Amino acid sequence: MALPDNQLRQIIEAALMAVDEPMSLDRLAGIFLDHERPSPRRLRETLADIESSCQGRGFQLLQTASGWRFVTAPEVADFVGRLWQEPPRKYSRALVETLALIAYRQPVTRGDIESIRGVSVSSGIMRTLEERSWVRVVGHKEVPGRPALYATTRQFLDHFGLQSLDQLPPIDAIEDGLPDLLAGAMEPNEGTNS
Amino acid sequence: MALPDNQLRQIIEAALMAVDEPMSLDRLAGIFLDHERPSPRRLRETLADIESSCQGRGFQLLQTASGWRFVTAPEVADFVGRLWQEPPRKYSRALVETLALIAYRQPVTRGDIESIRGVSVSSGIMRTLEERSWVRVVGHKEVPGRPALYATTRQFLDHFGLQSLDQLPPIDAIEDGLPDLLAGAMEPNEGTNS
Amino acid sequence: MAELTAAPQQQVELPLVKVAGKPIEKLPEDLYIPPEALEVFMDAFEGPLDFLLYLIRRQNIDILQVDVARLTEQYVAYVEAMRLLKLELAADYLVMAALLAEIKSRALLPVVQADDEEEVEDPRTELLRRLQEYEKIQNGAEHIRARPELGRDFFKAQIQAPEAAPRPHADLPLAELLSAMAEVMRRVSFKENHQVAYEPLSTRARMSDLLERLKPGQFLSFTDLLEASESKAGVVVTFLATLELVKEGLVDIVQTQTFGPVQIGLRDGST
Repeated sequence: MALPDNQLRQIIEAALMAVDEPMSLDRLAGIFLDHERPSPRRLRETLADIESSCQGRGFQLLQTASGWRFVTAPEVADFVGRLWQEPPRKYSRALVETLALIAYRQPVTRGDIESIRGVSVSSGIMRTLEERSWVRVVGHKEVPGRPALYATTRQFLDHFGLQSLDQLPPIDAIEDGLPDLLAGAMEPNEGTNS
Repeated sequence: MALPDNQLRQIIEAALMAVDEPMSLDRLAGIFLDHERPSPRRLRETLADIESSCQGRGFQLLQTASGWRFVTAPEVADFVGRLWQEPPRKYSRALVETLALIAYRQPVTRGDIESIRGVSVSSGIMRTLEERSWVRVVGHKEVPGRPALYATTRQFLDHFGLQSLDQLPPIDAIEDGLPDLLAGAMEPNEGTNS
Repeated sequence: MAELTAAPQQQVELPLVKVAGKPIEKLPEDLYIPPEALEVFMDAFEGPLDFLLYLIRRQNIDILQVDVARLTEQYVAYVEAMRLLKLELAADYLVMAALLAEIKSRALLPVVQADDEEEVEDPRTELLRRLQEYEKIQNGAEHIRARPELGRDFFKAQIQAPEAAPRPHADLPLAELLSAMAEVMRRVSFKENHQVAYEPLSTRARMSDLLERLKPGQFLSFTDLLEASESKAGVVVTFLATLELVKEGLVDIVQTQTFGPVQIGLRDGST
């Protein structure tokens, strides 16, 4: 027996508000007993319905890599941010560039990062990125020393409100491509969006 | 300059959702800079406004001793509560043996069970059996320490689909032909003896 | 009579700087930075590539249009200034200075075709490729910075959750109970030589019933304990259960007068 629309909406909304992390469709479906479980399509419709009901309110539904979660409305972020004594942490250029490099060129080794940025990468930066769970080691390059290969994580996408890496604007526009001679250098980023 | 009603509502709503504890009027007022701060009366009106806007939604505004907070709507609490529900705990071998001994040897003391099983019986097991209403204390043995005498209950019989303890197969039979008995025991309502 | 005087302003005179054998009379016009601030200025860069990109961007031209000779002059001037002021400078900057000087000197030489088919990589091309790649990464970093961020632009909305639903009871089939009993019996017979005697279950169950019905300090007659609905077997079971309870010291049987009613009561711990 299917649940009525308004009850379904209420349940999904309550669950998303009560849980402290994004919820996938599967996890949402898991709330229901077999006989009352809505189809994935009905769940999506309900989520779309909830999303539109947040117009003008203090919260909104955000879909990120891990699923759906409620967040406070960005237009009142300045006010809400005052609730915390400490201002949000500013990230150093080195950290953001390293993060961007891993995001756009993953998987990369620390050596790759250093050769592109032209300076050594401090262990502190890698540690911070790993502690924040934004990057992680996904393997080792089969070259002497077997250096670790880094990639970004789902938490990275979640933190920046992204569903996938595709949502980051491309940095390899075709028109600014170098002549043939340099074509080889453009290839590695093909893998970024897959 | 006072903030417009809808912005004020958005800010208060977002703040209450961002903070994981009840917020007092003072704390809510503290979000605002001096020139934009609403009066306590206006804050209360805004809260009342938010409260009525939660009709039929998955959450509601609740005023507690320490202030206002959002909670999930009580009408969907059962669904959402399933998210934290622990899976059923398997009964340990020790528990099942203890229960079997009480069923066959009742009334027995914990000491009796221990001397038959050759190991001590944890209080946890006795507590679980009592919480489950499968066993209860029916008296005390008049020996030093007056240990409790345990017996099985009506709920125990109901759980296993028995009308009386007589329907449990005699011990000799269990020892000799467990497989046959188990086959019979699979249909508890049939009763072993009837 | 001591008089506090301000220390004389250190006038840093830039000594003659030679680049590629050619003396540089003055620093490039765009180097307005007071020498004391030079270190701070240079610190703002993430290394020689970043610094080169800054110099290129200031000219507002595409990387591919860069005049390497001019770029080299500007770059070397800064590096020399740092060196002469005895300010610490990462070795990377010196390596880059050498590379730039090499590129510049090559540009003056006629192109020599290599004997074999292999192309010799032009260091200028390599440098421009690196600069372009780094510029892309800097753009990428800007894209990430521009993203709305959790904890800055939006915050988790989390409200009080309902109580967890009660933990469901695990299933315990009768088969499992019986196999547990069989297991206990098996262990007991292995462990002990003497046979543990078990009364028929009905007697055991009746013992529990009797204990429950008897209240401390209160005696019931044997007939009170009998159920009218039960057959003769019921009387026997109750009788056996009573005897068993007496044997185990759980109840006392009292007869106040000969042929009087047999009274059964819980054994008082104090007697």
